Amino acid sequence: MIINHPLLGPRDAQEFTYLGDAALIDRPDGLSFPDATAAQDAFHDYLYLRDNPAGEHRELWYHEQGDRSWLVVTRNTVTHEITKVELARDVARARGRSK
Amino acid sequence: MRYSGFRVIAEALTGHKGWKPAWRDPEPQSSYDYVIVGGGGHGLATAYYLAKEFKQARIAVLEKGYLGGGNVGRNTTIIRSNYLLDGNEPFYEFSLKLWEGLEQDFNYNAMVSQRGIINLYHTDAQRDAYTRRGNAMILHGADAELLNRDQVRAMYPFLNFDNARFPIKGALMQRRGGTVRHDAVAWGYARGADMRGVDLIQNCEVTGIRTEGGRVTGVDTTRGFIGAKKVGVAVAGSSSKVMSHVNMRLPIESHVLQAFVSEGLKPLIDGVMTYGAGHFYVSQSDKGGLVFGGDIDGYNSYAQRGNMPVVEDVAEGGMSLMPMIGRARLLRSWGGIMDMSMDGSPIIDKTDIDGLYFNGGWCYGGFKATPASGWCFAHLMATDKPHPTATAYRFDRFRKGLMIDEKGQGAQPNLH
Amino acid sequence: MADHRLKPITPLGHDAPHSVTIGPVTITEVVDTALASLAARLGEAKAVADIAETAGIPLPPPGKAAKAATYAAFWLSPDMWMVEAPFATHEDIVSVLKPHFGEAASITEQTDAWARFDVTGADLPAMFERLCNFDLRAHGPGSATRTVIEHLGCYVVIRAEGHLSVIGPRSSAASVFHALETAARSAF
Amino acid sequence: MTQDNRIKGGQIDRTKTLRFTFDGHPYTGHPGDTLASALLANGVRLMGRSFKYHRPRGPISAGSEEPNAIVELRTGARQEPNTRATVAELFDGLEANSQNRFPSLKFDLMGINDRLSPFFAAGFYYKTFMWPAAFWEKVYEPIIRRAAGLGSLTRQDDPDEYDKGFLHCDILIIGAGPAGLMAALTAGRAGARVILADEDFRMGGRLNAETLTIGNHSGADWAAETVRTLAQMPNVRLMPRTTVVGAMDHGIYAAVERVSDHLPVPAPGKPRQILWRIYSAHAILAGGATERPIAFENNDRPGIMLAGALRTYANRYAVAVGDRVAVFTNNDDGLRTATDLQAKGIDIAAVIDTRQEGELLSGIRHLKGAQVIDSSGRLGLKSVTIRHANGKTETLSVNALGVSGGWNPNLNIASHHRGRPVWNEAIHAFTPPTDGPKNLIAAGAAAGALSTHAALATGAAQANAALAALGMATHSPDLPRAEDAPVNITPFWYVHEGKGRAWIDQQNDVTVKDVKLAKQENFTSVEHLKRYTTLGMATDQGKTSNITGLAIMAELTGRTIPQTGTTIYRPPYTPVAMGTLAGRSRGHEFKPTRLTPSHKWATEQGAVFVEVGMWLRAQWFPRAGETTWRQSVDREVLQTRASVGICDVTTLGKIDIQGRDAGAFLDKVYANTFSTLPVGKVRYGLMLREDGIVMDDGTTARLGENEWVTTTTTANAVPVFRHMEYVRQCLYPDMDVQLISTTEAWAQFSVAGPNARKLLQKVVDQDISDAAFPYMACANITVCGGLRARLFRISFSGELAYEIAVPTRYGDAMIRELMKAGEEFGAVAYGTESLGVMRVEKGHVAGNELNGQTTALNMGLGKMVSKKKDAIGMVLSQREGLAREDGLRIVGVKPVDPSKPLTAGSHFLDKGAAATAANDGGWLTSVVYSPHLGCSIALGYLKNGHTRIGDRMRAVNLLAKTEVEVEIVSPHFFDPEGERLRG
Repeated sequence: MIINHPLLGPRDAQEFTYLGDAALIDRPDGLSFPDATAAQDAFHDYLYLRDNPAGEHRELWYHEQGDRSWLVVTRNTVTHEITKVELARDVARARGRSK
Repeated sequence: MRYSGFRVIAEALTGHKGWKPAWRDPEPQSSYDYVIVGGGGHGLATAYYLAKEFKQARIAVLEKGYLGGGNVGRNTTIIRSNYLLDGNEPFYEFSLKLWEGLEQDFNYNAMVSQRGIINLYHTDAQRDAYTRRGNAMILHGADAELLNRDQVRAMYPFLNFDNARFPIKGALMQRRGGTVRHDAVAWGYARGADMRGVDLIQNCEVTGIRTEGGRVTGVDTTRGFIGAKKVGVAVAGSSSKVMSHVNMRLPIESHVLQAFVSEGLKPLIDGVMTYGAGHFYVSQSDKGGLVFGGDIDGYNSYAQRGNMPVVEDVAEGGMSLMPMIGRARLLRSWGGIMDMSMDGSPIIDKTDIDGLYFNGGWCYGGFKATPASGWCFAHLMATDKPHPTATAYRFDRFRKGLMIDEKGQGAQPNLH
Repeated sequence: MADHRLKPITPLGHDAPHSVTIGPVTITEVVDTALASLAARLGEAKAVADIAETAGIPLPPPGKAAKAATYAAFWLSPDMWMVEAPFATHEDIVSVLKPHFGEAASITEQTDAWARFDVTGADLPAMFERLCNFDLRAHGPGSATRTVIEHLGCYVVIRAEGHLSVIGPRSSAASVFHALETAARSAF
Repeated sequence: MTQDNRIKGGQIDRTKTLRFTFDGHPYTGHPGDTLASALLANGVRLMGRSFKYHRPRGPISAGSEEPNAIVELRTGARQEPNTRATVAELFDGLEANSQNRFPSLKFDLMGINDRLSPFFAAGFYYKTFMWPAAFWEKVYEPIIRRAAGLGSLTRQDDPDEYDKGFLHCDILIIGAGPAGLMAALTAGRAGARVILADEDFRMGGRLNAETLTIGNHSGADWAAETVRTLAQMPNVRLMPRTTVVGAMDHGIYAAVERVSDHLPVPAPGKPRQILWRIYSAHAILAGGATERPIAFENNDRPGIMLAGALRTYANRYAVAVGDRVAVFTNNDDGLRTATDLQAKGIDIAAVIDTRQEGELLSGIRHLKGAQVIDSSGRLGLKSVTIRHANGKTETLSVNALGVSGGWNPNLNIASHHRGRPVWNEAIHAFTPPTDGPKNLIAAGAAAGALSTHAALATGAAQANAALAALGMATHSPDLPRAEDAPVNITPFWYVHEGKGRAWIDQQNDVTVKDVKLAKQENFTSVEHLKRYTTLGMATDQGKTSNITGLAIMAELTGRTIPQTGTTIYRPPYTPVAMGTLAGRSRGHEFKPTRLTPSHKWATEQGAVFVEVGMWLRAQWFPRAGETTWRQSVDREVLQTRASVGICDVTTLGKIDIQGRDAGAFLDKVYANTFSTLPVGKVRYGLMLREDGIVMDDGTTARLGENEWVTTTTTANAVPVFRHMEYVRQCLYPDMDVQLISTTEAWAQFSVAGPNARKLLQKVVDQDISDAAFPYMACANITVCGGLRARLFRISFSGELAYEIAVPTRYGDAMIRELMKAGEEFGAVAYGTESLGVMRVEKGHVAGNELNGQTTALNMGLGKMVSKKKDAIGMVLSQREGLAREDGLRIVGVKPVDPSKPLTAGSHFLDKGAAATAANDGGWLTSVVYSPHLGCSIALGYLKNGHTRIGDRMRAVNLLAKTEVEVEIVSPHFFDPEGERLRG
């Protein structure tokens, strides 16, 4: 596969390490829950449950053998076609993440 | 009709005119007591044991393609019970015991062949881990041996002992491990189930699951609605797709695993072997092909095909382990969709919907589990209680922190 | 350079840089360059660019390398570069750079993290197409990228026509050198 | 034997003679020959035996689709089993042997299987060999396995080298027949970067095999001229002997170049083959078509061939396979064989044409509506029996028969992405799918355009289509004049007459009867048919058999062929050597080797090295007189604890962390708090995964306000760095943190033992007294008169210890300097074994305890997990299954009898408890011999372990059938109060 890196252009996917669903960006704040049960419920859903779609999938890839950027790649899991590649940092900021 | 050597001879002498269809092609009935979604190994075995062991009737298996067309028809045919953890080992040992009597049980020669499996180790830490595992296996009633380098060399003198980047130091061996002719497992179960009245319905894709008041009532299919008192889902890589019909998100990702077979070669490798310093495992089929594989490709996929990096990685492992295979040729490759779970272990459990049961998360280890998976799923569906060997395979283990993580990789399916 | 009594060795373990010529190419171990990573602190990209310009440090865009009078640099990752300077004058390169950038940048010595091999000669693409997927036929001088050579992440910097640098992890210098030699023998 | 069957013409170089042997018999041939063509020239038709029935077989083709003529090529370690004689280029000295026969090809004892064939019907083995159960492994299977396989491997290491490489192009053209050449010419002239790959050693495809003309040239001359033209274009790369074997994602194609297979031995340093990964923007599949046979009784005798192959041998290789030849066809292309061969002076006995309609050939006995119903000749064809349209039979004495059932486009590559081929009623064959790999288009016969004109026209058109998609200028070349005959074909798959066997898959011995049996037993899905009968699963991958089998099943079930379906084509297109796929990554080059800065010195000391991931580390340093490793390790440990020892610890991962938010960042990635750490201090950290399991541990030093250095375990250096980048970029994108690895930049040595300070003070330029440099201090310092270095007062061994780091190039000098400075203290170097002994003595966890399954609580470090801050893993580490008080805890283990050795991996059982899983108390993780305690000691995870200190239990190793009575003790065997390290 080839991932069209937003800064470096087309790169062989072999240079990257795959993590999984880009929803992992939406990590809850562990101190934001009323009690441990609520926190664990939220973290369980966050960490373990997946949409796992047969079709368009937004996912995290790390350019381990390249520039060390984490990318959010929008890829079809049936055809492997990639329609969008973004810097994960930009995506995270757009989703309201900061410090 | 019963298969036997005498029957084969009699048919040979009379032009093979007497062989009957291995199974019927029935039209689906309007409703069943049990509908099993998925006509792969696990689904067929579930139906077979529901009928045979749990004396249930009015059972249908719905298969979107052809019987045995999923992972049971595309795997590397290995059976073993060399697991470490308490949640797993009793189940896989139960499965291995079922394999040992399977062919006589379902009257089909699936070529269950216990020629032994060895897991090579290359470091002291690996040896320690295998010692721990081997002991756990024996504590659970399985067989295990630890071989030293010389014992491995005596078995397979052509391995790379003298020029290796990661020298072989020994191996964990399970002599009762081996291989089974994979397609024959599906066919044997299918034929056995059909003979016991199970309707095997091919080209019938489930497009919806109907519920009423929190209870399952049946399934919509490409061949119409089929009512059911109980629905069991055993669809491996399609688990998330099917369960999305009831808006269930699963602790599962679908990944592609490639496997390979070489051209036919005169016998070289008697048993099954896994390389401890690379991603490579191999056995040789009764037809002479080396059957081998390695890691999953590592990204979510429903494409049933992979890419070159894994092919090369597997070949590198193979050449490093056995430099004599350089001139053997890879003949065929295939890709299956693996239902990779969050801890690398499966789920056989009820769901929040009454009458809806789930069997999945087998990762790339589902083939060896086929008999026990079918039996335990049938047990759960028939009795509403988990089978004693499958009590750990619950959805809520992730919520409770009771993961069964053989590889210690955590909630990252592509690392299991 | 401080006047201490320790004697360095090259990445390949020699007292002096090693070199080999195979067909039209020469592969040479290079130890005359000091390296430091330069990363702009959050929100300081503009400041870093300004300081660098004043200090004569080029900061090329992604995929590129650039050279100025004293300093050269190639792009590493967003807001991060590898700065190259003559070893003889910049052995303690961090101490030289820090005063320029102050708290605007994070600077880390990288000289000994890497082993550099310069490959010179004709028809380098014929050799490198057996090493990595960096398309030398489509990239000219001033291009720089990280790529994989025999499982190792290496930077390839095109210095000039017929001259490039392979910069690989120092601990694997022998493996990198072996890969280069082997590819040259195979290609030529 | 002489080349009796050699005729005039052809593309062989008669000026040179090549000698070769087959089954030990010497023969000669010429450059340009394949092994098959040369054998046929010498009158050898029998080249192999089939898999199941051991039927005598000769080639049916002249290409890579060959199922029968497969041999063991070369001898010794270079022996290649299952090699197609039809594509093996002849070289001087070639040695080949037939395979799958005993004792000889002509007399094969296993030929008995042929007589017993009624018993070996499709799937017979599924129905028998089940009783008694124990007989399978002991009796039945060994017999079956002995008969398994075709060729053999010698079990010797492959002596050849293999390369891998990467190519880039605008347009990859697969196949250099008329379509591919025309496409290359069109794209090349437009300036595109073109790669033209062809599996043959001579480009031209069917043009080399036919007598057709293009313009005023013979087809072969036009091809040669076009190749010369293309070779002049710098933007075109010609790759003969290169098979594109697979279409991967996003325009990547895998190709195998056979660099040296036409040579006796590869030249020094040169690979045998290269696996190319070709990155293309567009690709044109111009792989031609493969002829398919018609099944009839005994259609597998040597001498019965595809009609096109007979032409290839005659036209290209100047070989007359027989001197009296018949042709059996259902289409016009088959007629060409008769006319071509007759023009070469070969006697054409008859053309048996299944079609009723159409014109008759002139000057040739052309029998319409006729069929071949049988043949004779045990080791080679002697005659065929035909049935005329009027029902009469006739036997024709012939020694070669050409069979043509039509042509199947070689669309394989186009369906590698699982696109379904499309049935084309005009040519009665499948054409490439419409949903094939993106940017792959087909041209010529591969696209179903079967005439020469159509090949040229589609080649140019598809090249223009690709150029247009690339935004390049297109141009329509003047196409040279070429034949454009229609495909006159009336489908005819098998001869229904006859009780005997009619072969479909010749290598695997799948016959029409087997397909019928599969139908009878309801294995009617194409996949079931394939799997039940083994149709198409031989080394030729069913290139000449799949469609025929499918068509017969369609006919039997009353469905159309498209309704019946097609099996999926998967890579590789033709089989690929394992060596090629592995490339150079084998033996010692399997993975790169990482050497420590002291490696050279350690080698001089005679150190024993051990693989630790990619690293080679000194395991111990034997000295003269020491005969066992234990002697060396005991000495190293004792002397370190008594005086001082030095160890290279460079392999630990080092990550330079800078930025204003570095402290806050570390608070996120570590379970414990770092932001409060003062400058100049070091703290031990525990890193959790989000699921609450321990991921890694290590120390982090704060060298400046915004400058930190974290160390990781050797094994986790890469994953931890990746994880930190993930946290930085994906979770907290606005933290001011910059990361870079410095693992390789610094050579780091542990100096441990009571005399460590004294030793180091001789090297370090600054004061390192306890007051100036207390426990857990860190600083930038200088050594040896000014070399900048880093010093950390940390201890893994439990001794007064430091880690000192210098730029890596000085690592070699530094170890020498340290050892010299240590002479007066009797300093020793110690390796990983001693490191392990000392850390177990201190109860420090390492890889065996940090195995990805264990929690901080398990390690007795539960208090380190701060609940006051939101660190990765904090929440989920509190889940009930992980937080249970009675779970596994780390303990120390000592044998009650000090002479009894412990074994890591042993499990804990209570005294008197049966060895069952229910009684399993845990296991021993790490075992060492402690020279201080004079016995084997261990760390272990024991259920409720913290409540069991002082208990006696059994450590059982059921694998060795041993058990040792042990005492459960604190894991801190040595200096539990930690007085020494603060000394």
